[in-house]
Amino acid sequence: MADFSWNTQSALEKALVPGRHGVAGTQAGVTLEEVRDISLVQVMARRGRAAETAKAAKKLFGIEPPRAPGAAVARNATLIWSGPDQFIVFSARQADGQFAKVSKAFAGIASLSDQSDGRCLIRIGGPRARQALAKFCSLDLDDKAFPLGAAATTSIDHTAMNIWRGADGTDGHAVFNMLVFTSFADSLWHTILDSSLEYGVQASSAHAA
Amino acid sequence: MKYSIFSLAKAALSGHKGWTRAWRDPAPKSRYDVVIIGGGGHGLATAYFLAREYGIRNVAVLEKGWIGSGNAGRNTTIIRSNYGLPGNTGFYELSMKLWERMEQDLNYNTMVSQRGIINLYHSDAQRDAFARRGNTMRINGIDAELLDAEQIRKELPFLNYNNARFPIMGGLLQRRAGTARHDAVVWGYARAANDRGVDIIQNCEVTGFVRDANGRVTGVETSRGRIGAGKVGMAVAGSSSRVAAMAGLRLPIESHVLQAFVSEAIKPLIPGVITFGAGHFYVSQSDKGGLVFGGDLDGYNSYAQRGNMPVMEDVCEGGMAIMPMIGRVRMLRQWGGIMDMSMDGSPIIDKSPIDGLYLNAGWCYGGFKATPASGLVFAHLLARDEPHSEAALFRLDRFRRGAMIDEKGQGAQPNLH
Amino acid sequence: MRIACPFCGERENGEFTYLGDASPKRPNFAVDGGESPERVEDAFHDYVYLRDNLAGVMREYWYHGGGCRSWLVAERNTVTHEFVSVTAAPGAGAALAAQAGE
Amino acid sequence: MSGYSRSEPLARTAREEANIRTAVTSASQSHRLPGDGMIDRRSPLRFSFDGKAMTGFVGDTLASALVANGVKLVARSFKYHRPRGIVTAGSEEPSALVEMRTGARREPNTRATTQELYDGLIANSQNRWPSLRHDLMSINQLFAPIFVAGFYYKTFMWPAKFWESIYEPMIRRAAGLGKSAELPDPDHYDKAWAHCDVLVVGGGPAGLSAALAAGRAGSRVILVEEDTLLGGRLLSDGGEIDGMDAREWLRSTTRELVSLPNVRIMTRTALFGVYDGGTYAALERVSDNVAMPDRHQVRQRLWRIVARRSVVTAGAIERPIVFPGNDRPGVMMASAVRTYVNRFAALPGKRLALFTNNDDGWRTAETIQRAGAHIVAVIDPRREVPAQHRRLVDTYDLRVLAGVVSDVKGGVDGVRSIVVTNNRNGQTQRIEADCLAVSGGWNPNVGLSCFHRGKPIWREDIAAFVPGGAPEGMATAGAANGELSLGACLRDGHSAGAKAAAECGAAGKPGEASKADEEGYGIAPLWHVKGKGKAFVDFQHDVTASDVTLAQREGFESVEHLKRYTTLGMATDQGKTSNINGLAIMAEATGRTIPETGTTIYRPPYAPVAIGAFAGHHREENFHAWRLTPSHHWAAKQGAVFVDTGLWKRAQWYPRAGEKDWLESVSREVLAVRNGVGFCDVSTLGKVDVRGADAGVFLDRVYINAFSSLAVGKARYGLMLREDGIVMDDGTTSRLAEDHYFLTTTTAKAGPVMQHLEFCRQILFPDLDVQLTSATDQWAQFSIAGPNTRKLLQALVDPSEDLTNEGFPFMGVREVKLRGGVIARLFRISFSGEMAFEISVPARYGAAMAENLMIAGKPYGVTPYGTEALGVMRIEKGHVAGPELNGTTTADDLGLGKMMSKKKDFIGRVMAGREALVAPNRQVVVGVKPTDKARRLRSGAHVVPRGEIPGPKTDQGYVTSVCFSPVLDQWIGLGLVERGRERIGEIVRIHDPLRSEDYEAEICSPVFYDPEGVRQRG
Repeated sequence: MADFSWNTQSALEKALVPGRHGVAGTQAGVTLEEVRDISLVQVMARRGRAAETAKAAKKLFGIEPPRAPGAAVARNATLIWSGPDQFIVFSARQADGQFAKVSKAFAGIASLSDQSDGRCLIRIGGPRARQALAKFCSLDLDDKAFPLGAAATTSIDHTAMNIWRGADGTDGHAVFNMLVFTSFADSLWHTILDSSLEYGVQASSAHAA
Repeated sequence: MKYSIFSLAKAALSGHKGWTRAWRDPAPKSRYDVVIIGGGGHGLATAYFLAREYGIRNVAVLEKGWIGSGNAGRNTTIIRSNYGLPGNTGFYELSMKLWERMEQDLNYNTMVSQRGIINLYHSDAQRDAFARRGNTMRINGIDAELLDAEQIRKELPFLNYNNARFPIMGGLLQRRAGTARHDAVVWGYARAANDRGVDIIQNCEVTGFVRDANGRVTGVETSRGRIGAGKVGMAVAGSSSRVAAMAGLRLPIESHVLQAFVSEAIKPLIPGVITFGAGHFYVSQSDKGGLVFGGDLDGYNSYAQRGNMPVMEDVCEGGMAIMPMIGRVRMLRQWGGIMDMSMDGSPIIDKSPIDGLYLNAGWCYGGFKATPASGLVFAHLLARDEPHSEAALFRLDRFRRGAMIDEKGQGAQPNLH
Repeated sequence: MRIACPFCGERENGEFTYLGDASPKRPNFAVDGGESPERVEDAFHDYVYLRDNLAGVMREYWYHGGGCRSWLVAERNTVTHEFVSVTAAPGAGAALAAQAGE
Repeated sequence: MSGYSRSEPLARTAREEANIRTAVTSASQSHRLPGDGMIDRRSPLRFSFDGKAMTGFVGDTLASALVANGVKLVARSFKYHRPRGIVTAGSEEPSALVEMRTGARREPNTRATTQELYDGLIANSQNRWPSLRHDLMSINQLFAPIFVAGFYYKTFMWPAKFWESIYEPMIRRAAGLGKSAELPDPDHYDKAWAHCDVLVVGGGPAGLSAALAAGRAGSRVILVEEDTLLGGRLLSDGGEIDGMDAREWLRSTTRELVSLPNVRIMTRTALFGVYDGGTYAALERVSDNVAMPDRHQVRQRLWRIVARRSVVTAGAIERPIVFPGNDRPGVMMASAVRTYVNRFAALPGKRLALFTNNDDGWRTAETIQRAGAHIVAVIDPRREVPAQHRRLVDTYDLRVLAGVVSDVKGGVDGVRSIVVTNNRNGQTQRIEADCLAVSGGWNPNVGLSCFHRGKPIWREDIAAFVPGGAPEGMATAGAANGELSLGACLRDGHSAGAKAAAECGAAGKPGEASKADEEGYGIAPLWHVKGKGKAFVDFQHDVTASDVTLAQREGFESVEHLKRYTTLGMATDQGKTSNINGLAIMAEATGRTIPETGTTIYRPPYAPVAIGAFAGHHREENFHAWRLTPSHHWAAKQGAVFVDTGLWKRAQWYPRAGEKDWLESVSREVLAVRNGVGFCDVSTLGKVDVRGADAGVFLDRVYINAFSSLAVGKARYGLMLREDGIVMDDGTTSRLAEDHYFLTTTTAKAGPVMQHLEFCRQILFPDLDVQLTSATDQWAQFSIAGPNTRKLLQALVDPSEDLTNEGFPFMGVREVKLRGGVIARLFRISFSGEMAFEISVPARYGAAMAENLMIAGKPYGVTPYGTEALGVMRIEKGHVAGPELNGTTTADDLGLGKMMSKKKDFIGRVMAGREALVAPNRQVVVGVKPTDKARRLRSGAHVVPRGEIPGPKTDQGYVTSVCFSPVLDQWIGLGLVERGRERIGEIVRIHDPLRSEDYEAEICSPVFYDPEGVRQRG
């Protein structure tokens, strides 16, 4: 019997229509990009083992995980604070053994959960990104309040979201990464897009790098 | 003075100089047979029924501010008896029957308007729950109809049937339900009780209880001096825990803020009361023309009598989900009442563990519609020392015994009732 | 209303869920420990149902479910809605200086 | 996607369109002055009012354009339908309310004074029939002697049934002002957040000074101004600041503010609410100044502004004086007259009189004279002309009368003459005039500062309330704070702005405050001129001075009683011009002072706000977010019908061509499973990763049964209670490793259970080493059921996997490798009662999994099934679900009492033992089947003993869940029935009066199908 094909499908299969939306003009005020093929590992320190967990992370990634809300960038991964004594390891998806490898490094000192399919990563950038964000995110995303490397767990449309600020875009504007629950992604994409239409939107998807 | 179109026309001739106080403003006496704490609808109705039904006229109603300044003046004026559990069903129907004859009983137009209430359902599970409830009502002799979507469309053609997030599948209708003019209920009972000899004493705050050697309550300390009492009845929903604490009692009650809203006055738009089953929104239109609407509790303990934005937005989102035609109607006023939230969502009308002190508390969402029946059954309890047959299940010890009356099935979590 | 999550900082109250009074403590009893069932039931009745329902500052549980999923213990004035303090639940992550002792 | 139609044209009538087009520019503007004001004469605009075409200019409000066009009559009052004109020039307007726009955009009760004029504007008067001039309802004035305060409480009681049928409909039709649109609002709204250190509310002289000071100091500032322009009273009154003309100062100040990157200016934005923790609510009118919002643009935007400090410089409102005839069109606030003349170059009358009791009112005389119009008299009850205005009197030779206006004569077109009563001798004289400017003094705008129950403080020197007990973090400054001179406003605003910035830690220098005259403000309080005609306190609600005194006579002495009995202050203006006058008259009637009488409670919103703005994006189909399962798009392609389960969209059934109804489809799906194999996406079940050394102990405490004893690689059904002993939720939990459990919840309770588990972990049992993660969205989970399940799976999994009973026993769990390399989790659990597995793969494979199940199962006729078939099979098996787990049932009620461990404490154990919860007469779960096999059973029908009359005493329970069982070929159901388990075999009466049904049914075991459970172990 032949093997089965296991094509993957994004949660934004239908919602994301690449191209230009909303107000037309020379430059889109907002860029929206779904980042596909991501790996997410939720790492939660065992009771009283936060220090050891941090040490193990340092050993594996070369950096300590953030102790307070923030995102720390290592060579192959970004460690994003997601709660007390816990963080998310974000990286590009490679082979299937990825989770096992991370698990091994934290065996006995932290509880891990593979969330690679549990969240959808949407990146928002462009000169009007903050105005669009202000419509669905209650955080103060001003440069001073939310500088490069800042991260937060917050809500969008009454559902939880992890947001962090990565490197600025090539256009020089701030870029915000949003991890939203997969099952909500279709709905939230509509909210985000709707908030951005008045500024003109360029939508696309990309593979995690 | 009897109120009628004739007395009104006569008074008009003399430039309305002849009207006198609707209720007297007496100084407190040193002792009454019964002292009622709380000059809201419930307290005043209790006094009225004590005098009218049980012949006890040496009664004082003590109010710390102006009568009706609590939840009687801060609600959405809905009356209905569409409850589903034993205890509530008969009690609220008793109340409905008293509403239906209130104006003639009191010689006061409280604008009881039986324009009906429709609880919309949006899923099979909701329909089944409403069917169960509606059948309970019918079995108890209460009117109820289960409508499907087409029947709802006939009653309420303006709802959003085309692009709803949660489609309207039908509704439970009680045609006898409706609204009443909340302040008028207070004034009507005050005037009728006053006419039967009851002393209504405003600006008189109770500051403590007077107890005898056996611990029995024999009176109250007030901002206007000590007042002796054969029995003391508490009808202070919103402040029940605070007043009970003066007697050393802890109650199965939390105080929560419930917001309500009214729009600018517009010409008639909505016929009766509409409740959105898939969101937190209900609405009616007052005789004056304002849309009166509300939703859920803010969700935290509060005595502040004002709420915050999330619930206000949530309520309006619900409104715009089913009635997007109200988008341009403006909200005029927002207010918050202190809800006496009991641990099962149903009221407590019982003797307290302290001799001489009687409780009427824990009204949750049911306080306004309960006003006449609450007065009657509390008067019965105070007069006879035994519960009225329609209030026999509203006992304080039901939580200890496990005999909760939990319509919503949420358990000991008041902000979910 | 704004609530200062000890982990996340100040957030709008839509991110939080309220549970209620944090003062009642779940009774401890040993199964078949010889305590009379009535006494144990009495203790649980107090814990589950009876409330001080203070008009003033009370200790209460809030859940930052729309954020870091930590349970918090807040001291808040129920008359003014003013927060006096917000600390993390004893089991929310590692011990913090601002963690509530239970 | 906005979801809202952008193409809907304004539904104007053709005639109105034509009228507007042919209007001759400015010819209609009989009352336009030559000066420029702040309007743009190069940009004429056409508009219509009540079908009459007129013109105005960019910069006009609808009210100023009406004034310029000489229109006096614009509205009818609420109760008496008296003719009314424009009273003010701001958001406090009580009278000039109009219906804006038409069709779905029709908007009642819009204040003409705040509506910007735009080309093509259509407005109509309201609350009149057939026309504004000839309103038949003005007959109500004849009944005015009867329609006094509270008259309806005294009548309309006989006969009782006439209320709903006659009286109330009559009252309802008469009440209300404008007509709301009866079509969905086609415009879009949104909501946004903003953050700052210092929020300045109001862009007048005090607000600009505050913003400048705070901005210079370096704090983040947001300045909100409800008007289209900054400047506040400067726009109307001018003046001299720092030696320059006020408008020049305004320009340079605005320039500096705009140049500061830390200052954000938001005009057309009205602050309306103050909430806890420094959260402020404001409404931005984005597109109300155009006929229709641009595509992708919103009509209005609701702002939630989070500010550490706020400085409220919301100004003051001039108050009327209550005197007979004071509601005639043409009686206007003195400050409004200045605004129309100076800002809009529009003259409200040709012969104006001024009635003022204070020095500020006198400025109107100067404005009128300078505009080249004629002031016929200045009436001031005070003996002396104020010193600062003596020169004015001389320059213009003003006729000054020491007295009061005691009546106003006129018709629907407004004032024709006024009657002045001399103060000294009581003699009256009549003066021809077509406009009367009135000033009773200024009321600082204390509303915002009192929203947290602060009590305003009475200041005798200005005869007005000033803020008291402002909310945490709020300061008030300028006229809002009782500072009524320009110089004091500038000084007060600057110092409040500087202080707020410093409190936020700003280290920069706030600079010097601007300077202007701080002239005195003399006032002799005058509330009410007694006389014969109706003297109005509340213009919109037609509350008169005699209504106030009547209320007092009847005992409604508290201001709150006064308000509720007379409706004083309950109109759309929230009493901004009437409340203080009303309470002053009440104070006089009761012999109390004004502060003793007190104010009513101030409540948000400060000015009415469209309901649509509070909803924003979240309306209609966007009301709540939706959740899609991993196989959603696949199921849609198969033609599935979807159902909303909470937020989830789930496939309910998969109709096939030729099937006549849902029942046929569902029965086919059930039989396909029972006889072959089917699959269903069950990813919506809540899934929780429970990890840690103490995970087992933890689960022992939250479930009634034991989990620490569960072997790795096995699953177990668990039931959890609330602490009050009532069932909370159920589900299957598997042990994947020594320290790793995988817990499932019902779809409905996933959120609440997660919160509960975290509560247990963080609050109740903090010593346990356990960590929780929601994994609901991570996994695509399918139930595969039916006798051919194993065959299907065998084709799907790697040949090395052993799925035999021995290799994979009932309730076994393990990872398996699928053909093609994907690793899945396989659980041998059954909800349907058939041989069944559940299989999980990462969600990205969800659609592929559905495809592959179809391929692998093809030889066995595999059938996708939906939630309906799932429900049928669970009822046939007697599995309880939502309708039985209804928050009032105990484990024993559900027939699961034996699961309760006696060896351990667990949540709910103790309270579950209370007497009423273990009483023998409780309603417990049983099966129910109609004795007539052809009968349809319905949920919600009640159970009554056979032969009994239905009533409260004989009502013994009800049917909770029903289905048509294709296996048994009849309707069956579960029910909660008193002592049900003792009554198996009893025939009872099923009573369903709602649906007019009454029939008999047999109480039976809830397990209708395969009671021994042979099939699922097969």
